[in-house]
Amino acid sequence: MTKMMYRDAVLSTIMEEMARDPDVVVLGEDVVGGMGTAGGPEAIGGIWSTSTGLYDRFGPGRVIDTPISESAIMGAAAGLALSGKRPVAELMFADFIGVSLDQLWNQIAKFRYMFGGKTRCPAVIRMAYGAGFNAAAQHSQSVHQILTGMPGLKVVMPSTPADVKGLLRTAIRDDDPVIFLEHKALYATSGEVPDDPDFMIPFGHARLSRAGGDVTLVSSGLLLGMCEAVADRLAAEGIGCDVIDLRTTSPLDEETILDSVEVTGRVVVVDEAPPRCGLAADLCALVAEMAFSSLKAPPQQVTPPHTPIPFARELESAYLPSVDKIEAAVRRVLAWR
Amino acid sequence: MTKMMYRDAVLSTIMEEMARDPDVVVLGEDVVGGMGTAGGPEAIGGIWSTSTGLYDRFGPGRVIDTPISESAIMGAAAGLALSGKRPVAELMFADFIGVSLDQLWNQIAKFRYMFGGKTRCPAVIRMAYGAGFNAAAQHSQSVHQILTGMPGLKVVMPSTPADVKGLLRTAIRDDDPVIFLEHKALYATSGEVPDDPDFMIPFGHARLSRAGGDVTLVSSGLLLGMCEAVADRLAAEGIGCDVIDLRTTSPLDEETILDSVEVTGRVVVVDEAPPRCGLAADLCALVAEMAFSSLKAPPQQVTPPHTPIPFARELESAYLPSVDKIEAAVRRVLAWR
Amino acid sequence: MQLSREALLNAYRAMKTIREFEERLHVEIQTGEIAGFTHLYCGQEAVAVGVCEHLGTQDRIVSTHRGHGHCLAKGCDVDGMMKEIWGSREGLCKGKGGSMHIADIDKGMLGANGIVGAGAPIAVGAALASRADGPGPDGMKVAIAFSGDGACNQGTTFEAMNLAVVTQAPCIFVFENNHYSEHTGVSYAVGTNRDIASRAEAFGMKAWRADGTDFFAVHETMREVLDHVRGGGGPAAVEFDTERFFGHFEGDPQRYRGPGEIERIRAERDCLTRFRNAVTAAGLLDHGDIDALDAQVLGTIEAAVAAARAAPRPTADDVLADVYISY
Amino acid sequence: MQLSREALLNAYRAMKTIREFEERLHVEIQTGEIAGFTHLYCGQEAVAVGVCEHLGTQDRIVSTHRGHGHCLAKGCDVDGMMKEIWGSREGLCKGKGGSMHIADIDKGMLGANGIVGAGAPIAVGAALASRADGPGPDGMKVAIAFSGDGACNQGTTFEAMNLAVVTQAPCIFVFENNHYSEHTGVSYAVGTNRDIASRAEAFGMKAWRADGTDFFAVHETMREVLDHVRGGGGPAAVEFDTERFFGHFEGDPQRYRGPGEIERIRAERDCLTRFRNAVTAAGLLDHGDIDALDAQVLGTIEAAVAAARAAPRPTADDVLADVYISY
Ligand SMILES: Cc1ncc(C[n+]2csc(CCOP(=O)(O)OP(=O)(O)O)c2C)c(N)n1
Ligand SMILES: Cc1ncc(C[n+]2csc(CCOP(=O)(O)OP(=O)(O)O)c2C)c(N)n1
Ligand SMILES: [Mg+2]
Ligand SMILES: [Mg+2]
Repeated sequence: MTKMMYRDAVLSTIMEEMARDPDVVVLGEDVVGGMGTAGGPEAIGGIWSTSTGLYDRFGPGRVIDTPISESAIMGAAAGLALSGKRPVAELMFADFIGVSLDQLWNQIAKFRYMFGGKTRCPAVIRMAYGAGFNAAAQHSQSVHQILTGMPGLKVVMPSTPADVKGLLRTAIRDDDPVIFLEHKALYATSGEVPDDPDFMIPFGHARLSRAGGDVTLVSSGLLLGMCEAVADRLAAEGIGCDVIDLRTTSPLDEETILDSVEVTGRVVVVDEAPPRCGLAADLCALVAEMAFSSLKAPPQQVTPPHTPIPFARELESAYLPSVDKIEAAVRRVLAWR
Repeated sequence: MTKMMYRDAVLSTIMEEMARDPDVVVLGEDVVGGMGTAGGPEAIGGIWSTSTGLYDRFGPGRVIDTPISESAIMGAAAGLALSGKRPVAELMFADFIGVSLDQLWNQIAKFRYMFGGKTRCPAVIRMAYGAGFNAAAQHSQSVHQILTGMPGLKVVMPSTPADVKGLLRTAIRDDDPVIFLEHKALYATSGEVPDDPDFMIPFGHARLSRAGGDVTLVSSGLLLGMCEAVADRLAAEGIGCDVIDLRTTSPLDEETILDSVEVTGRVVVVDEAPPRCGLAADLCALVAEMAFSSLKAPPQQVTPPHTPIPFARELESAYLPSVDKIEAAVRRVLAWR
Repeated sequence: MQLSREALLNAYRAMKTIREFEERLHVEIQTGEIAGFTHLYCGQEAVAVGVCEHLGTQDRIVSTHRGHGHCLAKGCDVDGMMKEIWGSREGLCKGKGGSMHIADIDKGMLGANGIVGAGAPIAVGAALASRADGPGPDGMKVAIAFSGDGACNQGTTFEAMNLAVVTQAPCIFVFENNHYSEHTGVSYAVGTNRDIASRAEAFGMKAWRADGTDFFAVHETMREVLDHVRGGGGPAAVEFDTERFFGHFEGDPQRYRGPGEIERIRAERDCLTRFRNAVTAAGLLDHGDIDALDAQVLGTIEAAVAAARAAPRPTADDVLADVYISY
Repeated sequence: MQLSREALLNAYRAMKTIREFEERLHVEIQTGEIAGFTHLYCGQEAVAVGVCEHLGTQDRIVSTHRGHGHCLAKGCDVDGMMKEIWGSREGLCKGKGGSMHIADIDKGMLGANGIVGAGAPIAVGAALASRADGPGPDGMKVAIAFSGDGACNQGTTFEAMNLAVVTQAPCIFVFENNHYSEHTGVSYAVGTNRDIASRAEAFGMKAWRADGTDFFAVHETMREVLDHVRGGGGPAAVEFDTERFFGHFEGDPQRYRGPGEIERIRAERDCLTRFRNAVTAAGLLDHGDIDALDAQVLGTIEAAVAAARAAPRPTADDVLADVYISY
């Protein structure tokens, strides 16, 4: 095991997979980071420092810096994937699916189906998502709820450096298109990461990060940490939380969720996306349908309100889920009836 | 009352509102329909025949035909709305939000909030949505689940010519941005429409189209007719369905849904969007949370499966919700326990 | 016209196959047997064939909603395509794609596309794959983006051109200017007074222009273009002036077309007639050669229609297959 | 330089206000008091002011992520902006927008924008509104899209240019070429060898080019451009060559810049210094005039910072307000 930061887990996994497989190519804006400047190409190496050193090592054929043209980037990833490569494309901010959605939704996601199962499209699209930096309405959004709803895509939301490693490797080696969502507020977090160069975490397998038995908390990415904090707080009072880290929202590990809820009868789903047609609703509806007779209290959603993301510190923190809000929801379901 | 087709209700409402208010302008691809051709500008008048005659009557300043540039169309609508006009923009197929989402999601929807409530953006974006014509994966989709999730937008899904009239008029006169979704399979349907030139239907008020009391069916657009057919079938057996037509998915009339479910205890939500993070899940989660103690059976979703929309007739009809599938779901909830 | 007899026969056969495929669809669609939206390529055959005759399967093309011609020219199976359009489970895409989504990756045909302008960036990706592989004995593998005069106004097409220039990807943007995007004229929608090639050139690549109803003009021009691109000269654009014989989609009443326009282009700008006249006048082929091909092609299409009609239909179970490789 | 003394003083005051606003933010951001992403406009002042001095509130502009200069030049309130950047509920946007989203519709400022390239189509919409209203006594109201050299590669910008040409909308595309998009050089990302104006011209509109660090060049050029557009000549493009004194965003280590580059441009290409030298050499203003303005502006900024610091903060309840007018 090696201790590393979330962002370094991204970089090192890409680096290892590029070394292993010559078909892996990287593209995106500023992924080299100094093209056409006096400072030289690798002056930056990606604004998230998730591609530093790739250009030096693998050269311009495999590390492609692009103009600000997200549709063309996603389209190029599509074309590379249809042509035998394994592109790992970076969309600098998840918010920029607004200018590139067609290629993800109507192209990459649908090729295999539209073409009768006769092609594969092994593209990985990485994007930084999430709030917490007062970056306001256009640079803070979550998009997994939109992309999870799109058949043909797989959607990954790692919460720890080890999960980044295992899930990103799976993503790069997967023959289907994968959306890989990296929470900005996790980039600088650290954790132990297995050294096995083939360490992979299969998609569709959630992780039970705390076992408690009284109430089920479901989340992913940054919010997992908050759920764990709530579990730890409540453990002191003798309340046991099952905390489930989804890891992938598509495919979804229904079984782990339902198994837990069948025992606890109480569930709180925590998500950073807006409330309407979101992932929290998706999971609560699942539970309501599939674990109906086990439920002892109404499934609860903890999400931001139905508003854009505000700028000011006070507003953004009032907007976002928090340990306190999650705790309150847990106490609500526990107190029901 | 006058009998007219759904598509004519669209056209006549736009025509009337343009005559009433000089600030209403129309733009989109082929909305004039013959610009730059020997056949003359108004050779077509919109591929859905929803703008025929507008150019002749209101001229090029108010009826703007555009190149195939959906981002620019939506952006122009945004700019027009910020500049005191009331644009009614047509996106030929709802599937084309893929190439224009940013302007809807990050611009139009967010201006008012980002700018601290100091502006209004009275843009109406009309789009034709829905399957049933074997137009395959890229020309048959529903997008209300995506747009409903976006704070700042209002989303309207009329199911009858009268509702088109009342809701489109409300949309054009509304000072907030409105997405107006017209189901392709409804364009040629007919119905009675009030003659009152100020007939408006307020947003956020669902319509109870059948009152039964045993089970609640919730839907919108084309699917309403299927739910009504199921209700009529079951009425013959003495089973009473509440059939709710949402009319608008944002704002959502939670009250009408919850009031019904509190009586019936059983709910089936029928929707044409894919199942994950869709509107059906959204409503089932709502019901599970807010009407938990009234529920006698798990809330049921009738949606297509998690696949792109297939082309062949046999595949598309297997893919789509149908009267039979809805009836089966209703019988399932009725038979529960 | 330095083409061998065999090459001439092949080119004519390919064009004629597209023509009869489309003329037959035009008839069959009226019976209501074929579902969905169909856009016919009739009139533009010289472009697809003049371009694709230069290509091998290692070269890739990306097509449009009006894709039958490109597919056939790139070697997609006639029967498989007909069955696909009929919605059979034996179709090239198992009846899941239909007319607007035919693809055959093994043939280097990366897909027709229902989204106008979506193809160009995908072609740049394919060209970047070639760039990464480096040149083979015949130079660089190329990727070709077919686009219409309408598609050339879509932001994605512009982005793709710039990205291709920036990366010097071996990508060729073939613009088929048939003067219409749906019902709107090119002189209205292309702000540069219908001039697509010059606008492409301003993105920083070489651009050509030729008569797209003259097979030999297309073929010769593409030879130059391909020499440039295969030789590592970076991306290129070509605008072919061509004609659309039918409506935008089947069912289009075409009230936007001038009186006598279709008769005139059928009489004066038919690439098949022009080909026949040119090769017979030059004594390269005789009318008998061509008549024989005509008969052969008609037989092929007749057989394809019969096969499509008889082919097995998909079943409800097929809906769930082929979304993912594994899930 | 046919400007009146008053006009010269106004122009200098406006440029200096932007400069000090930004220099002060550069310092304040390091204290950690200001949240979010901030992109400073220092070095480009002559463009914003040289353009906006020609405009009235009926003319509209659309800005970028680097928008403070455009806002100030278009007349947004200094205190209101500072408070917005500080996140106060008294800010121009009640603390909801922050640096990247400042707008003031009443002043004809339709918003900074966090999405690169999103502004250009919005400006075309504003221009179409002017077109619908028709010319007033001074000709057409115009709409201006400010875009960077990076933004000029976004599909939306290209689409906007074509749409403006097709509709002959009174829209002006002002490209501020400061040689960088984030950390990437314009010579890499713009496929036309950094030439943005010619590419715009190829879309079918007139294009100009001028030194964006020379206020008088900007101002004169814009006079010509505006004569053309207000007179009904259709859309236009202008490329201004300018300099960015700070990093892409505050916190950028700028390792991609050449050694001594920033010192050189500060010494040779500072629009304020160039203005001062020009007007004093020509005897239009004297150093005392300018020194007095400098002092005045410093006072304004000092007061704005003090006011922002003291201004009331938003509360949790404010989150829910202003999503819709009614819902
Ligand atoms: C993004 C998008 N916008 C609009 C359409 C509807 N549409 C289909 S074909 C077409 C016209 C295309 O014109 P052109 O590119 O010239 O191709 P042609 O039909 O002439 O072959 C339009 C507007 C679409 N399919 N996709
Ligand atoms: C659609 C989109 N892509 C990428 C970004 C990230 N980004 C912000 S500013 C910027 C560079 C813009 O360069 P330019 O247009 O030259 O403006 P400048 O920063 O030089 O003022 C980038 C890539 C963004 N905000 N929006
Ligand atoms: Mg065309
Ligand atoms: Mg720049």
